[in-house]
Amino acid sequence: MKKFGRGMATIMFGFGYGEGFPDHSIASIEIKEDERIVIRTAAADVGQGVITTVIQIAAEILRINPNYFEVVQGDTHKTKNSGSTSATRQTYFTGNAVKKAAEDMLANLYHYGSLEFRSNHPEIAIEDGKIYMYDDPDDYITYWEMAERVKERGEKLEAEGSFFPVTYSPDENGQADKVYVAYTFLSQVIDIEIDTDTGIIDLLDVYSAIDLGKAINPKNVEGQIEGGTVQGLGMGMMEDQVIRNGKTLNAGMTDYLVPTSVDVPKFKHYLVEEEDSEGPFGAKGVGEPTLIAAAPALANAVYDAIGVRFFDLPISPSKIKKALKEKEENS
Amino acid sequence: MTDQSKRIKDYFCKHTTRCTIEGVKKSKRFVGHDVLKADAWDKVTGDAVYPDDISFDDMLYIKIKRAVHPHAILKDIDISRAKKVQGVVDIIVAEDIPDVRQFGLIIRDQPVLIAPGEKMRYMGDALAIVVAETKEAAKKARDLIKVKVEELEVITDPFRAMEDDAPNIHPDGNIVITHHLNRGDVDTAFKDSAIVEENRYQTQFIDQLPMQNEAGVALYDERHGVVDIWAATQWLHDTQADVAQSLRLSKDQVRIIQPTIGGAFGKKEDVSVHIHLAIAAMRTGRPVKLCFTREESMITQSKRHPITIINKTGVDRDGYLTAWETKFIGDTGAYASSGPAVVHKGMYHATGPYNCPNLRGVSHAVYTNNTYAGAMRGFGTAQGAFAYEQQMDILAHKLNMDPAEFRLKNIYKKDSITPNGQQLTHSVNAEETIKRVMELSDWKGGRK
Amino acid sequence: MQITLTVNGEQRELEVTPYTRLLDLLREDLGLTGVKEGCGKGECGACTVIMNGELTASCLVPAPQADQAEIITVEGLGTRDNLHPIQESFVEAGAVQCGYCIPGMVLAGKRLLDENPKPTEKEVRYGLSGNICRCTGYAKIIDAVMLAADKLAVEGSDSND
Amino acid sequence: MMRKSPMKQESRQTISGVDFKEYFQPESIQKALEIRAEYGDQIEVAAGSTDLLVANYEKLHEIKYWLDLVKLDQLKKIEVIDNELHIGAMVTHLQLMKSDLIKKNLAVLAAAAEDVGSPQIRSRGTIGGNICTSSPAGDLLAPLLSYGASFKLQSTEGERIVKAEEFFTGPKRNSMETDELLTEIIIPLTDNKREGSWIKVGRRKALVISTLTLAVVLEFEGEKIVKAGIAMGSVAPTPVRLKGIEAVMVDQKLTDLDYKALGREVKASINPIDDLRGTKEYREDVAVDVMVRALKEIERKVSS
Repeated sequence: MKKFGRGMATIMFGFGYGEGFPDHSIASIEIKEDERIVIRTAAADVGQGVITTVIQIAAEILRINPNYFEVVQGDTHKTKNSGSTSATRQTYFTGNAVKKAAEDMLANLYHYGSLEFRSNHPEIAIEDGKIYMYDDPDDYITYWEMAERVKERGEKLEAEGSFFPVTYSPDENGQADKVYVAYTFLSQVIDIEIDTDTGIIDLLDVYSAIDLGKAINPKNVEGQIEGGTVQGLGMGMMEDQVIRNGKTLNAGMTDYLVPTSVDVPKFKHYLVEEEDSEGPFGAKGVGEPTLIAAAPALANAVYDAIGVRFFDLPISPSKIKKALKEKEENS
Repeated sequence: MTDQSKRIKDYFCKHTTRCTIEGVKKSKRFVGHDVLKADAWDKVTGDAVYPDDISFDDMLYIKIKRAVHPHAILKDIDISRAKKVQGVVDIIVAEDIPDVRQFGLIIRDQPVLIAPGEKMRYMGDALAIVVAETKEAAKKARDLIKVKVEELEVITDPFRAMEDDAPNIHPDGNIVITHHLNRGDVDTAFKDSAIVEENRYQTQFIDQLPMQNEAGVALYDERHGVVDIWAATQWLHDTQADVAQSLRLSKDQVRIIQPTIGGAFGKKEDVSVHIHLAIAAMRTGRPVKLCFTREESMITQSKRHPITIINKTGVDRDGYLTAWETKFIGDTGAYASSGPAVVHKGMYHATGPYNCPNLRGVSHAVYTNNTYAGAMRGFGTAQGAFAYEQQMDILAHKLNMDPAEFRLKNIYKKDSITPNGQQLTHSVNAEETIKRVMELSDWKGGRK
Repeated sequence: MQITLTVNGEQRELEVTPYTRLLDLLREDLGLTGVKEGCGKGECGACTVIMNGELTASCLVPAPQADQAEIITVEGLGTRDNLHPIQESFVEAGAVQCGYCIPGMVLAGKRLLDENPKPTEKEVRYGLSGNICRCTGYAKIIDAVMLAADKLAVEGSDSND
Repeated sequence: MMRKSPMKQESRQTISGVDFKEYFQPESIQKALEIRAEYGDQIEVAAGSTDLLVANYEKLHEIKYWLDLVKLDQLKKIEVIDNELHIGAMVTHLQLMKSDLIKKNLAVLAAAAEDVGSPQIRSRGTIGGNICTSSPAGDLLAPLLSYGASFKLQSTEGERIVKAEEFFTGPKRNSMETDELLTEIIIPLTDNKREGSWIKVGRRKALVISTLTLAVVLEFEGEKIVKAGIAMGSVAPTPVRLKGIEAVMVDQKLTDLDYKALGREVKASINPIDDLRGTKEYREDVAVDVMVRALKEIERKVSS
C-alpha cells in the first residue's frame, strides 16, 4: 500500500563567518585595451556560480554586456584574499567587493571621461562601453580606448574594492549585538508516498519559498535550491557513512548512496525578493539554507504518512518497516 | 513562435514564481536575469581542466600509506621492501621531515606524517609518502610497507570520549570546545508552560561526496624557491597559509593555483593533498601528482558531524514558545578541522526562526577515533533543523494546531531577537516564506 | 599489446596493457580528459563514453576489450564555438554546476535521444540513472535533455523543409 | 629545510611494480578451454569485466594472467533449440532486456536484466558473469532459479550440465571447477501459460545493489498451477530457490491460495543477515509482503 504524506519545515541560516571572526573579500577590476574587463578575486567557484554572479554585478554597474568580462579566479599570486567559498558568503561578501570595485571603476571612467571631454560628470554619459557627452552621442570614446589613454598617462584603468562588515564575538552566555551579518530564511513543503510493503519513500513534490533579498541570477538560485534540497533529502533518507570501531564499512559509492535522477522529486520555487539586505542589490546568500529544511520536512511528511516519528537519521526503509510492524502489533 | 519553440521557452519559467515587482526587475539589465554561466561552455565540452587533468612530462606519482589502526602508537615502519620496487623514487617518512609542523583549519592538530612513538588517531592518518615513476609502482610499494603498532582503546563515540577514564586522543583532553547559550529564565518558563516536549535526536556521518576526489599536481621551482601547487581549495589564501606554516616557508614561496573545482560542499576546506605534494615536489625536484581514490577520500577527509541533540521545548496554551533548552554533542572525530565552529553554530540556530524568550544551551565538540568531521553545507544547522523542526511539528500536533499556523505564530519578524541576542533589524521575511510556500503547495492545514 | 580503435571518428592504433583501463587510455594516452574518474567502480557515471553505440563505464573496460571498438567521448560532440544541441541545451538550461558529471551526462542524454527522440520526463530520468550528480539535484539536467529533444526536433523539421 | 634528496640507492631495486604476464583473447571456445585448463585458478576470466574490475580496483597490475572471452561470438547468441532457450554466457544484460525471445518467454528475466545497475553496466555486464560472480545479490540469479535454468560448463575434458540451484555453493562461491568455463544457460520453454513477477528492493531506485529480490514464475494449465518457480536473492548466503513453497502451490488454483500464509512461509524459509543494505528483520518482513504483492500481480495478469 502507498501512503501519502506531506511535511513542512522552515529554517534560518545566519551567513558569513560571523562571531567576530574577520570576514572580508577583496576584488579588483581592470579594463584592458584589448576589449576585456578582468575581474580578479580569489573566490572559489565550486560550481555554484560566483564567477557568473560577480560578472553580472560588475556588468550592471559598468553598464556593459557580460560577454566582455573575464575572471581571474584562483591563484594566490595573482589575486587577493576573498575568503572561503563557505558560510554562504560569496555572493554577499565578494559580490559586494566586486560591486565596490565596479563603482570605483565607474567613477574613474567619469573622471577620465571628464578630462577627455573637458567637462564634468553630469554632462557625461556612460553606456555599453562608450563614454560621450549627452549632447553628442556620436563623438564617443570606448572603454578600451580610454584604457589605452590612461595607460599612456602611465596609469592603469584599474579599481579595487573590498567589503569588511563587522560582527561581534558572543560572550560566555552566547550573547552579542551582531553575531551574523544577516539571515536567510526558507520554507519548504515536501510531498511523499511510503510503500508500506518495503518501507521505501517515494519523493513526489518539493515546494520552496526562500527569502533571499534578491536573486542575482534566478536560474542559478533554482539550481542551488534543487541541489541543496536533494542533498538534504539524501541526508534524510539514505546517506550514512557507517564507521564501526573507527573503520568505515561503506567507503565507496557502491554502498554510500546518494539520490539518482530517478529518486529526486519535482520542484516548484518561490523567490521572495524584497531587496532589503546589505548584500549587492539587496541579495543574501542561498548556498547552505537550501539544504537545511529538507530532512526535517521529510521527517514531518513521514509522520504525516504513517504516524511515526523518527529521531535518528537517515530514515531508512529498514527503520520505516520496523516502525510499521511495531505500530501494527501495538494497535 | 512555433509550438516547439514555445515549449522550449516554457523550460525557463516552469519552476519558479518570483515576487519582484516587474518594474524593478526591468530596471536592471543584467542583475536578476538568467545570464548563462560563464564557465558552462568549458564544462560541456570537456575543456575545463580539473586537478587530475593536469600532467607534466617526467611526472612522478604519489600514493600515501595510511594508518593501519584507528588508535595506536606507531612502533616501527619498515620501508625496506617497498624501496626495492622498480620505479620507486622516494619514500618519505616522518624522520625525513623533522621540521615540518602540524596543520589544521582552526586548531593545528593534524600531523603531516606520523612518526614512530606518535599516535595514529584515525584510519586516514598518513604514515609515508611513496613517490614513483608509475602509479602501479607507487601502489605496490605502498602495500609493501610494513608497520608495527601498539593498539590503544578505540573511542567510537563522544559519550565514551567524555568519560573520566577514557584515554585522551589529544594531550588536552577529548572535549575540543564547549559553548553556552543563556537568555531569560528557562526554569520558571518551563514551569509555566502548558506543554513541554523533550526529545533526543541523532544525526549521522555524511560524506559531502563531491564528484571529484581530492587531487593535485605540484612542481618545485628551485630557482625562485617557490612550490607551485595545482589543487582545489575552497579558501585559496588560507590553504596557502597553512601549507606555508607547516613547511616553514613564507607565503610567497607557496603558490596555489586553483584548477576547475569538481564540487566541494565543505570537503575542500581542509588541507588534503597539498602538503604531501609540496614535500614530494621539493624532495624529488620533479613534478608530482597525487589523486585520492573515492575510498581514500571518504576515509581520510572531513565528514558532516554526527550530532546528538537533546531539545526540551515549552509552549503556552495559546501556542507561543516559552522556553527552549538544548544540548548539542558533536562527534568531531580524530581532528578538530571546522568542528570547533560547526557544533555551536548548530546550537546558535537551535530554535530555528522562532521567537523564544527563554533559552539555555550547551554544546561540546568532542574528539573520537572516527574520521574527522568538519565543514559541510549547513555547518551544524542542518542537524539542528532536523531536531527543531520536528519539535515544532510535534508541538503543533499536541496543540491541535495546523503546523503552518503554529509556525506563523512564532516566526521571526523584524526586530525579533535570536538566541544570541541579535536583534534582526532588516531583511526578515521568514513569515512571507511560510505564506508563499502554503500558497504554492496549496497547503490545507495540518493533517493527522 | 596492440589494439586498434576508433575514437571520435579517428582510427587509432595503440600499445596497451590490460591494467590500463579504457578510461586511462582515453585520458592519458589520447589526452581526452573530458572523460572523468569519480569512483573507478562504475557507480557514478563520470567516466561514461559511448562504446559501440552504447553507454559504457570506461573505468570498467580493460583496454584490450576496446580493440576494434568505436568510442565517442564528449570531445567528439561539439566545440566551444560549435556546440552540439545537447551541449547547448545544458548551457541554456542552467544544468551545469561543478561540471564534473557533465561530460557523462551529456553523453547519456545524447545516447537516449539517439534512440528515443521524444522521451517523456520519466524516460529521461531513467536514461540518466547511471550518472550521479551531486550539485544540481538533476532538475535542470532533466530540463536540458528535454530541451535538447525539442531543439533536435526543430532542427530535424527545418532540414525537412 | 627540504633539500633535494632522492632516495639513496643502497639496495638494488628488484621487485617489479607490475605482476602482469599474459593476456589471452581467444577466438574459439576450444582455445579458451585449453588456456583455462593450463592456468586454472591462476587466471582471471574476463567477460564483461564489470565485476572483475571492481574486485581488482587499484590492483589490476597484480593480475598475472587474463582470459578475455570478449571475442567468443559463439557465446553472444540467444536461440531456441528443441523447446529450450539457449542463452550464450556472453550475452549482455542489455541484450537480454531488449531480446524479443526473452521478453516473450522469460519476462521475469528480462525485467531483472533491466534492473541491473545502470545503462553503463548493462551494456557490458553479461549473464555468464553475473552467474559466475555468484553474489547472493546478483539480479539475474533468482529469475534463473525460478525458471529452472541449467548451466553448461565446458572444459577440455568435456561438458556437464548443472542445475542452477546446485551451482551456487556460498557467497561468491560456486561449483565450477578451475578448468571449466560457463558457456551456456539453458532454460526449458513450455506451451503452458506462464506468468511471473519480478520484485527488486533496494535503497534507491536505480544503480543499487539489491537488498532483496524475488522472482516468481508460475505455469498454468487452465486455472491450475502446474509448475511453480520461486526464488530470492540477498536473503541467504546464495540465491535460493524455495522448493517447499513451490510444492505447496502446485496443483492449486492461484486464487485459492492464502497469499499471506505463503508470504510467512517465505519468511520462514530464508536466512538473511544484517548488512549495510538492510537488516535481517527488514528482509524477513519485506519478504512476506513482496510475496503477497507478486502473487497479486500474477493474479491480475492471469485474469486480464
